[in-house]
Amino acid sequence: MESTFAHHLSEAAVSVELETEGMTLNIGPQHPSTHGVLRLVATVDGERATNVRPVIGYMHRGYEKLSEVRTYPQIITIINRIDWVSGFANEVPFVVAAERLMGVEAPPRAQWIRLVLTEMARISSHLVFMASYPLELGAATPLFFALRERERVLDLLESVTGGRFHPNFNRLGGVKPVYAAGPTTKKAGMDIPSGFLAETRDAMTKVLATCDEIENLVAGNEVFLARTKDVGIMPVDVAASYGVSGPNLRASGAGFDLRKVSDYLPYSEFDFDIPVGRNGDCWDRWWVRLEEIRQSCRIITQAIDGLPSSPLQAKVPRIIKVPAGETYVRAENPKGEMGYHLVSLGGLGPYRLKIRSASFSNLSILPWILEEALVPDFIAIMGSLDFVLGDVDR
Amino acid sequence: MILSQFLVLGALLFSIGVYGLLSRRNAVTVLLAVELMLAAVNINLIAFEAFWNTAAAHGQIFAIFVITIAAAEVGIGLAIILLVFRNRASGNIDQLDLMRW
Amino acid sequence: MSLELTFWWLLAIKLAVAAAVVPVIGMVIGYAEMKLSAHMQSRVGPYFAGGRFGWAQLIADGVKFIQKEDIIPEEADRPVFKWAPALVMLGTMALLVIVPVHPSPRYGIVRDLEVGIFYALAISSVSTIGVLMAGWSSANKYSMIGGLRAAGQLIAYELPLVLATVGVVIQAGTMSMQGIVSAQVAQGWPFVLTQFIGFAIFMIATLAELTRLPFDMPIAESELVMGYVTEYSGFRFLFFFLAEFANMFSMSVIAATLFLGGYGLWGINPETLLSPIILFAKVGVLVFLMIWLRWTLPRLREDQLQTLAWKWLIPIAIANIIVTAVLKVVL
Amino acid sequence: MTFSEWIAEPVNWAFLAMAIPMVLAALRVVTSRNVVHAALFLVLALAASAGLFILLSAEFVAWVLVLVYIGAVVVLFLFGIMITRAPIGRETNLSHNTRWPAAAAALGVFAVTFWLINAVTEQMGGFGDPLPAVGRATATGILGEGFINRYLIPFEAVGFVLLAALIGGITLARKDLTPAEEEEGARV
Amino acid sequence: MTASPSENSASETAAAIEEFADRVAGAVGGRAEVSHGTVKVRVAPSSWKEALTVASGDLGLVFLSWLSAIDWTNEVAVGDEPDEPVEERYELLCAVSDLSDGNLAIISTDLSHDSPSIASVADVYPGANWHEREAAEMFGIDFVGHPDLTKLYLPDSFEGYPLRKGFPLLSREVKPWPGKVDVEDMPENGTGPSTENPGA
Amino acid sequence: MVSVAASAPLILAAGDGAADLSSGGFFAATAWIMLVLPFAAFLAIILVGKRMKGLGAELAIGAMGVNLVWASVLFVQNMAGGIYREVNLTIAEIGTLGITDRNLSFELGFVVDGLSIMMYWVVAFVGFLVFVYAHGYMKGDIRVPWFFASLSLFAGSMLVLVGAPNLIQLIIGWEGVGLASYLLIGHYWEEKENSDAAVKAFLTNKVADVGLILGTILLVPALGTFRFSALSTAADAHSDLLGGVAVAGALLLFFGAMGKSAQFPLHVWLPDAMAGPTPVSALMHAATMVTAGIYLMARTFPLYQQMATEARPWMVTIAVITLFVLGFLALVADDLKRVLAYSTVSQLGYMMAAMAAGGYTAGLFHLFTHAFFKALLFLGAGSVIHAVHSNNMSDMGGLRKEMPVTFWTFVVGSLSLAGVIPLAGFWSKDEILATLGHEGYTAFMWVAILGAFVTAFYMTRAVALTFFGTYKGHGHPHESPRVMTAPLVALAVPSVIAGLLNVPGVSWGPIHNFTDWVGARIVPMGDYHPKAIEWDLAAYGLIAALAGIALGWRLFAPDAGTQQARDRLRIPVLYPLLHNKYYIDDLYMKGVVNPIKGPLARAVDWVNGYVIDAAINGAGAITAWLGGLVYRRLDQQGIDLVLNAAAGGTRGAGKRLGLVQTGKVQQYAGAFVVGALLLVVAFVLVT
Repeated sequence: MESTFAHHLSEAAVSVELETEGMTLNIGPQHPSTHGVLRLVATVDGERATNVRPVIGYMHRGYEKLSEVRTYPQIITIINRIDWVSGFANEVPFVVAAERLMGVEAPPRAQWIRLVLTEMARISSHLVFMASYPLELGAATPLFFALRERERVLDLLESVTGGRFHPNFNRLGGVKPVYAAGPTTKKAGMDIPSGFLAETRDAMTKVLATCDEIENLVAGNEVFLARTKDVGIMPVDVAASYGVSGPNLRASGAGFDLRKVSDYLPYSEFDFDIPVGRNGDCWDRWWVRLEEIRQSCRIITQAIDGLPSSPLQAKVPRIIKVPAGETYVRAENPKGEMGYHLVSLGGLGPYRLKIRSASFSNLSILPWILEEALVPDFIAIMGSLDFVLGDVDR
Repeated sequence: MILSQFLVLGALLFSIGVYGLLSRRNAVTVLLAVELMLAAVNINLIAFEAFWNTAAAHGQIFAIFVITIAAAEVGIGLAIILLVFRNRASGNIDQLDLMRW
Repeated sequence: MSLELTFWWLLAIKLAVAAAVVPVIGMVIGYAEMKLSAHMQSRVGPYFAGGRFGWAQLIADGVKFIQKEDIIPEEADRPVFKWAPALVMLGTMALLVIVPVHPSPRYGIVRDLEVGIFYALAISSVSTIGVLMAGWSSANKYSMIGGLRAAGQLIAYELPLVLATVGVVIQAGTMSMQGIVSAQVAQGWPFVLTQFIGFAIFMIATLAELTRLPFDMPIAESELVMGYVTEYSGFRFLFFFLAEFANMFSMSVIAATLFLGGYGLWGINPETLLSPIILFAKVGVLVFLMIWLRWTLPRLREDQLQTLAWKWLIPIAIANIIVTAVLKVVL
Repeated sequence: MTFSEWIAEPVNWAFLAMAIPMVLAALRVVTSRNVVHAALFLVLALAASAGLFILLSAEFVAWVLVLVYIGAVVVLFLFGIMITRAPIGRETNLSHNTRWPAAAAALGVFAVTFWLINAVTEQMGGFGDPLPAVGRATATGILGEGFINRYLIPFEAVGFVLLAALIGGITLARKDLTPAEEEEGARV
Repeated sequence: MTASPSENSASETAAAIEEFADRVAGAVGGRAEVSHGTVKVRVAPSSWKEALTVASGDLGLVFLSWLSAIDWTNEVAVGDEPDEPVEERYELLCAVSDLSDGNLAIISTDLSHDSPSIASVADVYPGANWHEREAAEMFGIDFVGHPDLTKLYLPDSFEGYPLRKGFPLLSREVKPWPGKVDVEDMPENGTGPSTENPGA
Repeated sequence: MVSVAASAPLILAAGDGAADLSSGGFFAATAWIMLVLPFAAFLAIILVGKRMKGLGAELAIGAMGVNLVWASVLFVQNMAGGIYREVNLTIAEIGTLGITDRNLSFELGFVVDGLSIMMYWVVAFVGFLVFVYAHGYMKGDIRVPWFFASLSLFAGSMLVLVGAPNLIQLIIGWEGVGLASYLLIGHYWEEKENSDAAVKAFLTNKVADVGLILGTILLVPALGTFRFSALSTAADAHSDLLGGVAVAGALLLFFGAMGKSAQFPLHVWLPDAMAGPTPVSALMHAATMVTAGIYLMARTFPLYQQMATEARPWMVTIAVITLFVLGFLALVADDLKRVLAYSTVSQLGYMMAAMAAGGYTAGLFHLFTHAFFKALLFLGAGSVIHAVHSNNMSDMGGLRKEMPVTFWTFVVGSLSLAGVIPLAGFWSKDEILATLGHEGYTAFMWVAILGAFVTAFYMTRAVALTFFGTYKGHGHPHESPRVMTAPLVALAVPSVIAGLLNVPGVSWGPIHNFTDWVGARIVPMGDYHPKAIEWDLAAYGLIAALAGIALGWRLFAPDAGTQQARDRLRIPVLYPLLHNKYYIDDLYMKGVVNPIKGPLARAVDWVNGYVIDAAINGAGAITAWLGGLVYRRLDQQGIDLVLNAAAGGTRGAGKRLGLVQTGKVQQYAGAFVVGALLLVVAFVLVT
């Protein structure tokens, strides 16, 4: 029963129905919650968005073009800058792709080390998410808890590779002879630093403990639940058709993990579970990532217990030329599916290298998922997608 | 202090309100002018009460009634203005002649 | 006449003290917040300024703020933009006038109004205008949304705040702050025991009034980039900054007076100079509580906040009033 | 009482200190070319009137005025103005060309009222007696008793009016969603 | 909450891949190629959209991995020229996958250099929207029926199509950087550093 | 503040049965608990109901159970010896309001006397059983807590109404009942039909409430009191003064009662109110809502008996129309609940007729017995509906075997309703007939006997179509659970024996007659009640009933399961008339609702447009003259213009008048200000 007066007015009104507030709100490119230089052009009515248009490209570095003028070893140094939060994991699929074209396989020990470091990259990436996501919702404290643990993992990564963000550690046919600090000059062929295994085991215990701590602090928080449950629901079919992958896809209910179905690293020898979400809301995406940290710890613990001995490097020519051919290798990276479609004509560098990065596809669902969302939910939803702008723009 | 000074002040304020009521084009400002008039009334009420010191504080009670009614009036008035704005994209009262035949 | 003069002088001095208290308290609480949050987060917090423990950090910050250029955006509405922080600060300062720190009518309180609480609630609502002014005049959409959010939030939480105090007023039978404290001192226990619901609602509404987490949507750093204070810099920002902390103090001190027995403590003669210390200790507890919550909780969403106010706090507060009133009549 | 006698009383200074800004602010309310400024000047005028109430020892009403008017009504005004996208800083002509007739009407009102006040004051021998001492604050209890005894029914009626206004306001201002939109809303 | 790993997919055999490739090729009406474990099915440009519709529907390849193109040309501005002449064309590729066994197929088609134009699949895979915008601005391919074919990364005023082989790297021309040319020759050649393409 | 009328009120001294009234014991003193408990249950269910195991039903049932205990104790005490207690709490002094010479005050309280005790017990007893039944019936429903909260509110409001010692509290309870019924009828508001029914009930009642409130406003200043207990005293004192006011006030009160008790033509809401869940219907028809009107009549009986006697014939007429004409509607209804609803309307007509004719006890006694068998019938219908998932008798049939308990209790209820000796309905109906006959409404008495025939006829039809023949619905119906059948059995008992409480001239040892304890001892206002059984009347009534049963059985039983049985009443002219409910709904819709709802703006528009256009076109001398007059006064432009405005001036006058109507608020305000100023000046100059 609407009021007669209102009815009368609306009938008499001009034909165009105007909103109270058809305001255009520019979120970014400089904004605390856009993880870098992303810009959202949102048309909002009050606090509700009617239309959202993401604008990207502020970080476009043209890696696909650059790789056409680089040799294979040089490419390794640039691609770990794509998703800088999990630099190591970016190198692996590319190296595997090149190895496949060359018909070379890395020795077991090298593969296991790659695997351990990939999982460490995953932990560190997810911990960044654990730190930043509550912060975006206003809780500052979990940040410090999570970053403390990330520091531990990064220290381990550094002790092996010498780099915290951009390790440049993989070689075609194996991994780099290990860097180590100290007065002694290390010879080629040196292995992982001494004490690494024990430290890792110790660190994993602490990470697991911190996971529990974060879970207590965040998951038990009514406000956090209210902000994330049933917010930004992403059905699995929509997610898949947008190419959303990784934890975001699994949070929507797909139990799909490339580590289980692909053989780019020897994951089949490990025992681990794939956490799967129920509703595909922000909460599930948070929970899946937390669980994945635990599973990664599990994998790492298994790996360092059974690290095989073998050389670190397969035999490859000094000047690497990859035979003609093309292949696509994809890997389960922390952010999702990362893949390289490598086309070689037999030269020193690829003829064409298509870089499939996870965040690009994960972000492309934004116009769909942010439609009719509230501005505060923008932050919750964007944060829960866990993208890195370098990974979006390449 | 004498009573007249308050009454004159009230009259002045009321007249200003009348001016605003009649001359303003924007509906919100018309409402503001009405508030001024009500404030003038309140001053008179309180002044009378203070000078004829009744034990039961009738003047104050009525002033509070006036304030309450004014609050209600503003609520409704703003709602109407909002509605008009939404439908006509204008807060101008002289376009508001729909009640005309 | 001489007595008259003394009264006015005394009033002036007391007012000056109350006004001077604001920045000092603001700094103390600001420092406490920095240190406490640091320790909650496994950090050390301010450490170098002033020698040890960074005690002079806030002074240094204040000096820095004052030195900074006072930037007013080109498109801003200058007079409104300039006056907004002052209005916010004014509301805070005027609140302290009615806080009783000691039973002495002459020194214990600046002015014991008969409608003390009512005054407090009325004055505390004035700063809303300042916030709206700041939000509107900044010529910035984030500020505008922040200002609107703040206004909506403050209107919504004004009600539970007022309603929560009614229970105490009914129990004490007076609206005078001094009267409420002496009622509690006389009966020997604070009203929080009987008015716990009122106390809880009051504290929640206070957090909302102060726009502190979990109700900090108006300034939400990660959404609105500080909302209505986005465009402020220099000493005008300092005003907002100090006002937040000073407001924490004033609201806590009112809560302590209403619910925790003010300067009274069981077994201690309120006539002694311990009274202010007791009061400040209670305030400290409440302030600590606020800081603790601030660094623990994420923020709610605007609609959730409104739901909380209208669907929960207000009905509960009204029920509390009814129950209190009925019990008051019956008992 | 002559003017010089009148002005000699300090309390009248206080009166002037509030009345003059009040009138000026009121004038700005009706002449300002910016809606937000007009509303803010209304705050000033109302604050001054609250001061006058204190002068007249109606303390409770003064704070009611502050709480309801400044704390709620004007905030509502500003809220409404901003929601309807008040142009920041831009000045528009808020009055229309009926300014002169309106001024004439207002002057007429003032003249008649002033004349009435004068006439009645003279007729009744003047109310010129000074007010009893300031500080004689009305006990709030009296107000309360008045509300629930003598004025119970008006009190309830006013409450009812408020409720009606509340419901009316919501009904008017609510945006009616089409069923499809409601479903959309439910999805998000 | 944990999906059990698919057992046969962990050790995917070549036969399984072949079988999958044939199945896809049969369904979309194309020609299957398997290279290094990667399935590629070539279809005609006219059946491009239809093929992807079938893939997303009947074949269950619901997950859009990526969509991009390759510029096959014999004249390049930077990088390697093909050793042997290739057929000049743009090859448009779209990688789609299922969400159970991890089977991935790259559907590909050839577009002529003169008028690279093809039907958009943004309504088959909504995620293709951005990929197609990227391909359009990088290769100059026109996707007919795309809702909003504006530039994704580059400024609106940018001219040229950077990922075409004929597009020069300007900075490289202004300030030559050693890059790929700065490589040792193969030891058996023994002629030291060369500034020419080693293979030439 | 609290004034307890420990002694009996004044009038008792004059009455014949005014002996030995005690003020009751503990239970009477704490009777307010009954008024408060359901509200407490209401609040509690709303607050915590959702989290409870029974979703709050246990709270409602518990509260009602306690009420039943209280009411039963009072009932028994009262049967053994009369109780009178009245407690008034002054909430606020209203003052004289300037209209009466006495100080009025707003009071709340409760009254415990024969009448209210009877009602307490009926509400508590029926209410308790219905609540228990509903606990089974509503299992798995949406919004169960809300349902029980509303039910509690419903019963609580009724108790407040019943316990009211004054008109104000009665109105509070009255509105509460209206509100709760609105909530309950619209319980399944998702379907527009149901929410429409709720709105209809609410609006119809509101129309009637206007009568109640106007009547109160009219009567109270004249009588100088809100209290019922002072009503008869006041009536005595003022009987000569009141005259027309009393009649008007009494008729207005009756109008209010017509709405709640669904008297013709305000009955339209009641059949539609079937939209609510069946337990609600049972409660509404038996104990709470519709009896409120009868109760109001009983409470204000002295008014009609002593002051407003002129009003009574009108009231009887309306009641008899209700009982006879509306009974026919039950003949054609296919919806089982609708049949029962029309029968309720008809039975309410009986009660109202008795009340209006002066049969205080007769009316109340019928209310009393009717409460049992109507609740029984509704719950039985609910049980059937629960089993076959349809309201329509065309989906039932042959349920006799599947649902024996329901069947037998339903038959008992039907026989009681039809008035078959010695069931309860017989005795109460007989008493009404006797009253009508005795008070000189002989013709109406025969109509009422005919009504009894109709009643028996349609109830037989309902039983036959529902329980005999073959099953026509879907699925396999089965007997309802114990929680639903137990109330049926519990209600069947009083449906059989309650009549024995008031066999004229017979008394059962220490237990007094219904007539004694329900009122005569307390309100001896010259009502009629038969002193002995009038066998001839009883025989007529019985014959009518048996004839109705026989005819009904003859027409419907043999082929109860077939289409023919149901079509048997499709008589050409009559059937459409009945099927469309005498077109009363249509009349309301077309005659009242649409003109109001239908754009009022258009009407105003029309008036504006035509009147002003007419002025502009000079289409009438009067319009023109009026226009000229206003114009002259507005413009102060001299009289000479009017003098020659006869022809040429009219046109211009109209035009200018049209310009005044600019639609701009501010110009109106300006005119207002100027006008007010002129008035002030004029006023000052004149005085």
